[in-house]
Amino acid sequence: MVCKIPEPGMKLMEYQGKDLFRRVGIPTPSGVFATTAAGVKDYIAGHPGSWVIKSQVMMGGRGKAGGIKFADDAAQGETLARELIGKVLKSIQNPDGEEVKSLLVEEKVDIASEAYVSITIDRAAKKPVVLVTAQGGMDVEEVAEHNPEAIAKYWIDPAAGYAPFIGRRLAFAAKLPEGYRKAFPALLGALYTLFMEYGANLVEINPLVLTRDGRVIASDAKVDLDDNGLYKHPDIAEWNKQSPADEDQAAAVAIGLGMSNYAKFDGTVGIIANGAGLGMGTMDAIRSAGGEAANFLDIGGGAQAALVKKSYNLVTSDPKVRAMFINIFGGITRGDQVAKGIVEAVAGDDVRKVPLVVRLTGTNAEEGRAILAEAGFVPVETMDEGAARAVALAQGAA
Amino acid sequence: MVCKIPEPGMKLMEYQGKDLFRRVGIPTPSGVFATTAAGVKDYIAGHPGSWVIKSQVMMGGRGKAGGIKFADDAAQGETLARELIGKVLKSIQNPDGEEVKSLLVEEKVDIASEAYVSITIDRAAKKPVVLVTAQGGMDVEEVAEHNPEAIAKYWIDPAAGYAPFIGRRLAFAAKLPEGYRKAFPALLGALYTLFMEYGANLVEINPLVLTRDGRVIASDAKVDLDDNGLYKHPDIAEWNKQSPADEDQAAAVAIGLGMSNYAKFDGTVGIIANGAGLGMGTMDAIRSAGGEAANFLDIGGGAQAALVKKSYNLVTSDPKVRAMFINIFGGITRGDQVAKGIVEAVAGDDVRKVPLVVRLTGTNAEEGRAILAEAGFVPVETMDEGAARAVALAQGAA
Amino acid sequence: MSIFLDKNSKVIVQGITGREGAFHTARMLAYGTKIVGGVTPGKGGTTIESGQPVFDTVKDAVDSTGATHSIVFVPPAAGADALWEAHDAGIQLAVCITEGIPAHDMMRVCATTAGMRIIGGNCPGLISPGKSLVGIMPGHVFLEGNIGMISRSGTLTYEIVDGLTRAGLGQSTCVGIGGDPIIGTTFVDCLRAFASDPETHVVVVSGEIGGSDEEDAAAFIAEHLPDKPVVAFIGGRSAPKGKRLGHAGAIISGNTGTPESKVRAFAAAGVPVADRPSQIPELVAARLAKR
Amino acid sequence: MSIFLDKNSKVIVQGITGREGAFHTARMLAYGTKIVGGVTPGKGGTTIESGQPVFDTVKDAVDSTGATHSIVFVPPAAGADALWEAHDAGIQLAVCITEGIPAHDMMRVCATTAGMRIIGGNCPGLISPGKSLVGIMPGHVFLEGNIGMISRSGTLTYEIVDGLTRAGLGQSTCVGIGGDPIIGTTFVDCLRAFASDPETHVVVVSGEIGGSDEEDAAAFIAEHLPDKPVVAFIGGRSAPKGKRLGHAGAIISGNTGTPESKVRAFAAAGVPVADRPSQIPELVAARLAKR
Repeated sequence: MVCKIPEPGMKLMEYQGKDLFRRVGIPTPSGVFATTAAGVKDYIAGHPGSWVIKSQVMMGGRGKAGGIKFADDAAQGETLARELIGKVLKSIQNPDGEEVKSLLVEEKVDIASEAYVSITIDRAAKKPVVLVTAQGGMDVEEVAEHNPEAIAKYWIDPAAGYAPFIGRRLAFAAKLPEGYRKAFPALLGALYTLFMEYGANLVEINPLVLTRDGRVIASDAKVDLDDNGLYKHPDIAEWNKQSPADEDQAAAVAIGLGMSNYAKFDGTVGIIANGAGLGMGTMDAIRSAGGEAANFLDIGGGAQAALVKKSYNLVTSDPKVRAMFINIFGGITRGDQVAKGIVEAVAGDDVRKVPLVVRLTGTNAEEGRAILAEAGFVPVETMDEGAARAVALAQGAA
Repeated sequence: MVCKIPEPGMKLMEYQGKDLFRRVGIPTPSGVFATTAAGVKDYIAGHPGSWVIKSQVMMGGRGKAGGIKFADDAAQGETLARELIGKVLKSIQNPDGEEVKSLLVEEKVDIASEAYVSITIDRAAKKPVVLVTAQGGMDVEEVAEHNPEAIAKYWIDPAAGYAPFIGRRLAFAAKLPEGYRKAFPALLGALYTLFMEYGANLVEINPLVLTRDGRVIASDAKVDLDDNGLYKHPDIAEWNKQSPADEDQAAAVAIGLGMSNYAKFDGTVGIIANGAGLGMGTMDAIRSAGGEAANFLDIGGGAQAALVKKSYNLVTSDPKVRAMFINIFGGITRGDQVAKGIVEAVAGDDVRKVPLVVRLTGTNAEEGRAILAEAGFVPVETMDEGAARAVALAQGAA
Repeated sequence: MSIFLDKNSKVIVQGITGREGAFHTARMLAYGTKIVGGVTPGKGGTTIESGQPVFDTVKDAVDSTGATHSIVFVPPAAGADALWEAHDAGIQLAVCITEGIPAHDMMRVCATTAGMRIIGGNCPGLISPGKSLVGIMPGHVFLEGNIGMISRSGTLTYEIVDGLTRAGLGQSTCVGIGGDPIIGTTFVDCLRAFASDPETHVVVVSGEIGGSDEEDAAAFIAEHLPDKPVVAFIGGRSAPKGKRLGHAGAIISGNTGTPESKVRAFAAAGVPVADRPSQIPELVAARLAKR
Repeated sequence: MSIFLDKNSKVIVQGITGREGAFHTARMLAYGTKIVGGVTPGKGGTTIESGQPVFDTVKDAVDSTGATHSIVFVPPAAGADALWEAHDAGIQLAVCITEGIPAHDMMRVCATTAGMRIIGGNCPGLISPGKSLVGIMPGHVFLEGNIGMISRSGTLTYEIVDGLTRAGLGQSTCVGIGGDPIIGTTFVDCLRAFASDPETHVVVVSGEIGGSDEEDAAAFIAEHLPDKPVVAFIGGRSAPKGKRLGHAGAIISGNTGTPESKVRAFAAAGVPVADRPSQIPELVAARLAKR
């Protein structure tokens, strides 16, 4: 879908990513996850020393936004935690801000060096690709822009899998300090295991810290999981249900759609289409006709009447929607089912009725058009025509 | 090596095999492992019902040998366990017998059907091969002989790994009763995981029981692990140290050889050679010369003097040995090291001295022959000559 | 001529007795596709209403029918397994309708099924109009002819083809390559096949924002298709710029996947890009006229 | 001519600064092998005493030297990794001296290194006498000539070759295929290569009891080597019959791996089998005389 380029996924918070790190044997700093200032206080009281208190948020740039603090005793920890919890962090990447709901308290390690390592999917190569650079702790995109030869890459053959030479080669190619070398091949192997076993779109450690006492530790954790693979790990799928990262995703899942089948935008024309491509094409057609889409909604293949009705209600629950364009080209989706759903949806008393334009063709279109005709709807012939009419209706209703 | 065709391995007892089964998720009967009659009594007392008491031995045919009993209460269990522990079971396969040291107490399941499944290495294909037949509970070799088409086979590509269709196809091809079908693909996948992760030469479930209440359970477990892969599983390697399955293996490992580098036979000529091939060739030469080898001992590649000395002592610890033929053709093994070992070995007061014939050629042979000459040995020129002389010495000494 | 599929291709249906499998089997048969059987484990030995035999395994089906093509209708969790089974049984081309097969399963499938062409997953399939349909496309929209079509999206394909057909521009083969992150056959694979098909005169490439397939296709066209006119469309050009997936994504390909970069790439390859699907027929007609 | 290896083959040594690696590198250089460098992670940028450069990775070594051949001296736990690294770097032939690589690692290696020939593991290597030695064989035993030699055992090879050389029967190439359960190159692979080498006039196959390689070799000879005389030896014929590995082993190949079955197979293929290594030279000479 359009809004989650390159592919939809479930982003994990740092503390969740580190949970997975520990499952596969990647060293992480010692510490505790806390949702209250008292929890932070108690932990530091029981474990005297210097601690880092890190806000658990999805946004980038949390350090610059003041989301990371340092505490040397329990009282200080409590004070800082109280400050952070409930605070809304804002950064350039995220001007709206994100509220801090939980914290990660971690040992303050003595840093000798910071590296960067990630594995992501190269769609074109159909392979996992590993990126490593000795310039950790900073934005890797900047490294890529100003110093591209500092980034070492390796495409792993999924048939052969990971072998330690890959880690060795990358460590040498990226000129990682010697202290990394012994630990790195096994650590990257564990990261690859996580990537494949848990179906990650991205696993990233930035920085991967070499401490002055010679340990190699994942100081941060960024993990984005392919939602198509989540069924293999019901415990992790549960994390997402508890705190959905994205309201649109949650709304889509709630009515039985895929989590990337719905997204809200700023326009006034509501859209329901079958297929992501037709959905995007419909948005384009709305813009060509001088309007703006209020949303993207793909009912997917083979949708039944009940889903169409729920989708109608979801789209119209956005008060910005002034008109609706339902654009169906039946393949695996059958026109009669869609028509039935439309009729049922609009028949209900509990729905907000907006001017509706329907375009229905393809598989079982005749049957569908008959059902619509019986309910008093006259479908349009083409997408361009439907888009134009929907834009006119939305603007007329404004 | 010669005595463990097709390859050397570490055989596990049933209860150990089932431990691995449980690690990968293969269902096994409920029960307990016991080394005392009291243990059996206590368990049955705590878990009333019908129980099978199975002697834990390596030999085949333990059922016919009286090693499996049934108990319906704790007192009966105790009596039977007392009978079994310490008993020496004898079968056609094992006329010398094997002492029962431990027992496995297991639920008596209500059997609807018995199948057979195994995975082993096909050396020629370089792939794991799966065998499945619906005729479980009996000797699969007999099935192979009398009813070969009842055995379904599949060679797994180690690059692609296991996929459920393999289990489905085998279940249909072997005509397993329908009750197996749902559980079988996942169960075979778990067995393949065990086979690859633990490096098994053989994993075999015979019988794989379908119970009347619809469960599919591994009623027996035969696991033979590649000793070359044991280093990956130190906990399992430890099992073997606690109770070595084979005295020759244990003796070889004790002096630092591979577990299949030494085997004792019935002849009178002791042999030390470098390389399994030359060792076998030397045995053949001894027989050609009219004698019989007392052993096979391969000191391996690159042997040092100390190992040669220990090997000498191991071979001569067999009182049958009347003469010794050391046959070295240096490649990675260096003649000077071997010569030094021979001289040191024979120089000790703590060794049994037997007439010794040495043949030494190849890498650093000149240096080696010089060392031997200095100590008063005159090496022979060829293997045939050495074999003939060693046989003559052994017979002369008889 | 056509690519990948002709009227003699023998096709089996994996999941033939399931809801979608049964529905589309009937439609494909009605279109004239040579469906020689299907697979549903446990239903081996039966037949479907129209008489085609059902087998327990793909191997049984291939051994009995000589099928070379397969179409897969199974749930996502069984998708990779179905493709491996097809490959193992000697199937040459498998169309994977299933949507949402985990990307990591598909990476492994693609790396271990050498010799079998996979179309999809999450695709509408393949049609050589007038000859054979292996997919879920509405056959009546298509018309036999000389336009090749490749599309990432299913329903957008129908939209575009509908326009072509109404304009009398028939199609040689239409391939829906699928919308999942990892797919078996790319634009470039299809372009390569069309390049050596003398009866395909113009090729329509219907892409989307995201990824770098379109840029790769443009580069391939510039280098290898000097004599085969191509027309393109990019869906989703009006979409607000989405959040990026972490940092690493864009660095690999050096490619942003934005509509601008795709339009630019096609323009550099001499490929006109339609603003709306409805413009495609005239662009195609113009290219045909120049031949 | 020779197979697999000639005087221009550029060779690198994986594990060049280790005890065995260093020792045999010196011996191979003394024999005349074109050793162009070696690999020891962390020692990149240094050179060994005789001046050859050491690299951190096989890729660096191949990129700098153009090496096509590699010889592997690493511990068993690192063996599979070394072979994968060689394959990944574009090495065409890797000789694996390492003994005791887990069989399951080797199965995976063999399944994922298409395009690279692996000799071994647990083998003495490869020699084309007078041209190049990539292995741990004692070079002085060998003589340049027209006898091809293939052997499962290392030291038995030297024994047999020693006899050939003393009888004035030189060798084109001798391949020690290795004694581990899973090896990269089999008797049949070598026989196929010798079949198309006009300067190999007779081939000696030195087998062992166990497995079915010898039977496979005999079948191949009968079918594909009508004009290339072969002489065989089977080691271990006097060994007491060993315990069998479970039940499944013998069922797969329908083959017992006994000396009798191997002798029978060779006899059926018209291949004389020597009773002792010392008989081989006369059998070879007789076959040469008949040419």
